[in-house]
Amino acid sequence: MAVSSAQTNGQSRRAHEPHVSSPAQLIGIFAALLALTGVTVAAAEFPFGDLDVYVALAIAGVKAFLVAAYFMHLKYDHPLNAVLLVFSIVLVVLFLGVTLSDTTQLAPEVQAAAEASAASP
Amino acid sequence: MIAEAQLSQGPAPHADETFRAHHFETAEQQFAAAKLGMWLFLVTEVLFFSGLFVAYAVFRVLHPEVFVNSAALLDTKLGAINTVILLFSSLTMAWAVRCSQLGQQRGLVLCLSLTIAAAVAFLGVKGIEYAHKWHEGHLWASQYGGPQAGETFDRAGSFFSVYFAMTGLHAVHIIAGIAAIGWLLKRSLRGDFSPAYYTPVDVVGLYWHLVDLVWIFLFPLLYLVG
Amino acid sequence: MSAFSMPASARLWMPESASTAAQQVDWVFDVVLVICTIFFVGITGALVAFVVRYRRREGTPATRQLHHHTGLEVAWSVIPGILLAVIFIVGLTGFMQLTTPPEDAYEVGVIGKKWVWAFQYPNGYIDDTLHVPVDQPVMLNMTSDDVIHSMYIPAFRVKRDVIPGRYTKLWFEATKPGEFNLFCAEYCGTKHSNMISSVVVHPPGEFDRWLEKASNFLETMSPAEAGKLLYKRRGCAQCHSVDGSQMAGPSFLAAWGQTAVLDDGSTVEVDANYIRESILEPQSKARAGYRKVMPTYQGQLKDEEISALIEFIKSLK
Amino acid sequence: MSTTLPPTTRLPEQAWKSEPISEPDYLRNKRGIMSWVYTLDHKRIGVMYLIGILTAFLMGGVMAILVRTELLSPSRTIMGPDAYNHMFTLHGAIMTFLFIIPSIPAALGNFILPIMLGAKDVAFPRMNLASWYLWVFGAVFLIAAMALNGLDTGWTFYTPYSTTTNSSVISATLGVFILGFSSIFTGINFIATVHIMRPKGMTWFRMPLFLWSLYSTAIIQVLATPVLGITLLLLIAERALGIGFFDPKLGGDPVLYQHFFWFYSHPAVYIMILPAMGVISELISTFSRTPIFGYRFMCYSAIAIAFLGFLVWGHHMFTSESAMAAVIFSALTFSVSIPSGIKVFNWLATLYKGSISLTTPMCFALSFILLFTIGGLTGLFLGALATDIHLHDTYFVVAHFHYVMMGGSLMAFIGGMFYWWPKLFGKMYSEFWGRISCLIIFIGFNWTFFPQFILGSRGMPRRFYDYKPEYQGLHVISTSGAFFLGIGLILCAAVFLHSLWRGRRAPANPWGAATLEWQTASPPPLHNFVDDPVVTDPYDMADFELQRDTGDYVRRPYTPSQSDGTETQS
Repeated sequence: MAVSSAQTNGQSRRAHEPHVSSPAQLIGIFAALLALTGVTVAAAEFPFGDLDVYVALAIAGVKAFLVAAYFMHLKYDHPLNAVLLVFSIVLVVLFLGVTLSDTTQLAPEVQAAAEASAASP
Repeated sequence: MIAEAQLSQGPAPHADETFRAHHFETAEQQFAAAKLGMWLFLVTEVLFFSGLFVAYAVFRVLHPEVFVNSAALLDTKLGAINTVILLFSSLTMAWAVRCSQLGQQRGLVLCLSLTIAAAVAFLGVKGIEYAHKWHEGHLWASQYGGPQAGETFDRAGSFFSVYFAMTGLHAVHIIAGIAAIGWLLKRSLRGDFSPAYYTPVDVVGLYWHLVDLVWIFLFPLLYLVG
Repeated sequence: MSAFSMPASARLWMPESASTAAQQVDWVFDVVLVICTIFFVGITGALVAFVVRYRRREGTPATRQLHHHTGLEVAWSVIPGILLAVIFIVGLTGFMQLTTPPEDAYEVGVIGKKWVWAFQYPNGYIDDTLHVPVDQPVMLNMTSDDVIHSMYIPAFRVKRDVIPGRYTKLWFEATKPGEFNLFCAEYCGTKHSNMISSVVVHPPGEFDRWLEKASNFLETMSPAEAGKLLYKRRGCAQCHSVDGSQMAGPSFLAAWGQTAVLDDGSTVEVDANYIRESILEPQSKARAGYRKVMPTYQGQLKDEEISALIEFIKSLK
Repeated sequence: MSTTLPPTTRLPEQAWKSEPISEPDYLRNKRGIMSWVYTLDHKRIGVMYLIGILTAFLMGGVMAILVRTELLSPSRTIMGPDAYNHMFTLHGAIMTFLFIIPSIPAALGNFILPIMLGAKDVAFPRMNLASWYLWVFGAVFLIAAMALNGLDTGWTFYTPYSTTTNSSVISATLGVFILGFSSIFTGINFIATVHIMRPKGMTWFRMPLFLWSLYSTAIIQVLATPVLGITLLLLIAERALGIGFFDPKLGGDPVLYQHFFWFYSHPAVYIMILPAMGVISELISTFSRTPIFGYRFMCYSAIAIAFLGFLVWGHHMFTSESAMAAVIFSALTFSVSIPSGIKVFNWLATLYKGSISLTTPMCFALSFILLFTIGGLTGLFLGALATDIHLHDTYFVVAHFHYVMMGGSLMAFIGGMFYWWPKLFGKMYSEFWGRISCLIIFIGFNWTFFPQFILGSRGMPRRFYDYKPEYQGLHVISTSGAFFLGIGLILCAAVFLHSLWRGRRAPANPWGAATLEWQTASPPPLHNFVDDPVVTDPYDMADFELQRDTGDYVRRPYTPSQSDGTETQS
C-alpha cells in the first residue's frame, strides 16, 4: 500500500454518488434537441443577411450545451471536466479570431494578385 | 425516483474490486482518473477539429459568394436526416450508460446495438451523398469538375475541400466510435459491466457524444449557408 | 542618433547603415543592447558573487531564513515589465516607419522565382539587379511564381516575404550611393543560397541615364549579345547550360536544327517557333527525360527579347 | 507551503533507517527482453525512452557536426547543396520532435513523477507504454523518410515548398503526426496523475516545482499538439489529394499554414523549456541547501508561461503577416518574458546565503542560468518589431533558439540526468570528470553559438549552403567551437557509461534532498516504496545529516526537545 488513506482530493469524493439520468430526462433532452434542429433548419430560410452564421452558431451552441450538460453528465461531474471543455473552446475562438483577422487584413494583397493574374492569363 | 433508491441499497458503487488496477487506492480514484483522462482526450479532439473550423472561417470570409452557391449544391434534407440519426444515437448511448449504471444488462445490449445501427445508418446516408458528389464532380479543389469549373482556379472547389475535410474526418471518428461501441457490446454480452463497474461504457459514451457535438456544428455551417 | 551608440553598432553588430530606416533600427538595437547588457552583467555578477561568497564550508549551514518576500518579487516583475514596455514602444515606432511607404515612392515590380530575382522598372525593362536613385523612396511590389521567398537587404535593414498568389510591399530610401547585398531569406530549395542579387544605388541624376541606356539594350547590342544578356539575367542559365553539360533543362549548345524527342515520343525540329512556344508554354512540347518544372515567361519577355534569345541559341554552334 | 496545515509530525527513528530493502529493484525484479517489451512499470518505460531519445540525440548531433563542417568554407566543403538541405532539415526535425520534446517529460519525468508523488505508477500505465511505442513508430517513419528520398523542407514544412518538392514529405509528416500522439498521451497521463494521485498532505502548494513544471508542460502538450496533428494531416492531404488549403493556385493561402504551424510550435518551445525550469528549481535548491525562494511565484509563473505561450505565435511571422497582427503579437510576446524573468531572479535569490556545493548537477544548473539568460535576453531583440525585421530568418535567430534550447533544455536535461542518475541506476558517477565535461560543454557551446549572433546581425541569412566570403571568419570560429562542444558531450556520455559499469553503489539520498523520491532505495523497487513515504515540505532540508560512511543523508532522529514545527514558509 503506497499511500496511506484513500481520500486524496475532492476528485474521488464526488464520484461516490454517480448521476443516473432518468428516462424522462433523457427523452426530454432528446425532444429539445430535435426541436432545435427544426428551428435551425427553419432559420436558414429567413434572410438574416450576414447574421445567419451567428444565429446558426447560437442554436448549435444551445444544442451542444444540452448534450454536454445532460448526456455527458457535466452538470453532475467534477467541475474540472467542464473547465477543461470551456477552456478548449476559448482557445479555438482565440486561434480562429486572430488568424481570421490577419487573413482579412492581407486580403487586398491577394485580391490585387488575383486581378493581375486574371487580367493577363 | 425508484431507480435512485434501488441503487442506494445495492452494493456500494465501485465496491467491486475485480477491475481495480493495483496502483489505485480505491475504485473511485480509478473511475475519477478514467473520466478526467477521457475529458482530456476530448479536449484534444476539440482542438483537432478546430483547425478545420479555422480553415472554414478563413475561406468563407475570403470567398463568401462561393460558399453561398456551392452550399446550394448540398442536399439539406439528407443533412437534416443525418442530424436526427446522430441525435438519436446520442440518446441511445446515454440510455446505455443509464442501463449499465443500474445493472440492466438486456437494456444495455439493446441500447448499444441501437447506437451502432444509427451510426451505420449515418454512414449510409453519408455514402449516398459522397457517391452523388463523386458522380456530379463536386470534389475538392484540384479535382473539381462542377458548374463553376474552368475559372483560373476553381473557387467552388475550395468549398468542397473544406466540406470533404470536415465530413471526412468526422466520418473517420464515427467509424472509430462504431468499433469502440462494438467492443463495449462484446463485453456487455459477457456481462462485464455492473453498477459497481461501468467506467468503459461511460467513457465511450463521452466520446460518442463529442462526435455528435462536432456534427451539431458541422450541419448548420455546411448545409445551411446563405 | 546619440554618439554613444553609433560606434558600438556600426563597428561590431550591424552591417553598414545605408538607408533612413537603418539609422532608426540601429538605434532600437542599441537601446535593447544596453538594457540586455545591464541585466546580463547584473545576473552573472550576482550568480558568481553568491557562488563564491556562500560556497559550502564544513559546519556552516545555510543561514537564509527569508523564503519569500512579496515586495521584492513584485519589484522584479514590475520593473522588467516597464522596461519591456519601453522596448516594445521603441520597436513599434521603428516598425511604423518601416511599414508605411510614402506616396511618391518610385515603384519597381519584383518577381521572385526559384533562385533568381527579376526587377521590372516602370518603363517595362526587366533586369536581375535592383538599380535605385539615392535619397528617393523606392517601393518594391513583389510576388513569387513558385514558393515563398523573402526579399532581404541587410544594409537597408528591410525584409519582406515574397509570397505566391499575392503582392507584398517593401519600401526603403537609400542614403548612400554604392552596391549592397540582396539575399533571399526564406528557404526555397537547392539554390536558396545563390538567389543573391545586389542593389546598386546611383548618385543623384545618374539613375535616369542608366535606365535610359539599359532599357534599350536591344538597339545598342547585336541580337545574339542581347540574347546572351537575357539568357543570364532572366534565369535561363539556372537550368540550361551553354557548354553541353547536363542540367535541369536541355543544353543550348548546338541545339539549333537538332531534332528533339518529346515525352509523347513524337519528334520536332528545334527551330524559331519551337523555341518561342517552349518559352511561352513550356509544358506544351516538353522534351523526353526532363522534369516539367520550367515556369512560363508569358508576359515577361517581349517579342524582340524572345527573338534575341533565339539568335543567341542559334549562335551556339 | 500553506501555514494552515500543521507541520507533519516526525516518525520514530527506524522509519528513516535505509537498511537493505528485501524487495529486488525494478531493474532486477524481472529478466529478459519480454519483461521490457511488455512492461507497464513507469520506471522501465522511462529508461526505454531515455535510450531512445539519446540515440536520436546522437543522430541529430552527428548531422549538426556535418552541417557545421560544410559551412567551414563558402561553397562546397564536404557535400552538395541538396545534401546540405537534407542535413539541416533532418537535424532540426530529429532534434525537436524526437529528442527535445520528449527528453525531460517522457524520459526523466516518467521515471521521477510517480515516485515524487509517492505513487506506485502513473494514472494510465498502458497508455504510458502506448506513448513509448508511438514514439518508436513515429521515429521509424521519420527515419524511413531519410532512407527514401530524404526531407529538404526545413523542420517547419512550409508550403508551397513542402507540397511541391519531391523529397518524401508524407512519410516524415506522418512520423511527426504519430509522435504528436505520443506527446499527447504523456500529457494526459501526467495531468491525471497529478490531479488524482497526490498523497495525503501534499496539497497543490506543497508539491515540488518539478511536478508543477511537468503539470504545466502537460497542459500545453494536451492543448497545442492536436493543432499540429490537423496541420500535418492537411499538409498530407494537400500534397496527396490537392485539397487546395495552402496552395494559392487552388485558392489556398500559404500564410494560413504558417498560422496553423506556429499555433502549435510556439507553445511547443515552452514544452521544451518548462520541464527544464522545473529541474533547475530542484537542483539549485538542493545544492544550496536552502528552500527555493518565492515558491508561490514560481508556481504561478509556470502556469502563466503555459497560458501566455498560446497568445504569441505570430512573432515567428513578422515578415509575412499584417502590420496590425505583428503589433499585437509583439506586445504579447513581451508579456510572456516576465514569468521567465521572475524564475531567473528567484533562482538567484535561492543561492543567496545558501551553502552552495558545486557538484556536477549544480555546475549544469548554474550554466543553465547563464545561457538561458542570454537566450531570453536575445529574444527581446527578436520581439521588438523594428529589429526583428532585420534579424528574422538570420543566424541571430539560430543562435537565439540554440541558446534557449541547447543552453537551456539540454543543460537542464544533463543536469537532471546527473542528479537522478543514482536513483535511476543505483550507481554514483565520477564527480571530477562530470565537472570537466560540464566545463568543456559550457566553453564549446559559447564558442560555437555566440559568433552566430554577430553573423546574424551582420545579415547572414539562415539555411544558407553558400555564403559571402565576408562571413567566413565567424563561421570558422563557430565550426571549431562545434567540434569542442562535441568532445564535451562525448566525455559526458563516457562519464555516464563508466558509472554504469564501475560506479560505486549509490545510497538512497546522496544529495540530502527532501522530495519523496529520495525516501526510497536507489534504484527503487517495483512499487517504488516499501513503506509509506512521509510527505514533508519538499524544500525543508534543514535537519538532514550526512552519514560519513555511506555518503547517505538521513533525517536527524526526532528528539522531542527540538522545537516541533520548523519555520514553515507560506
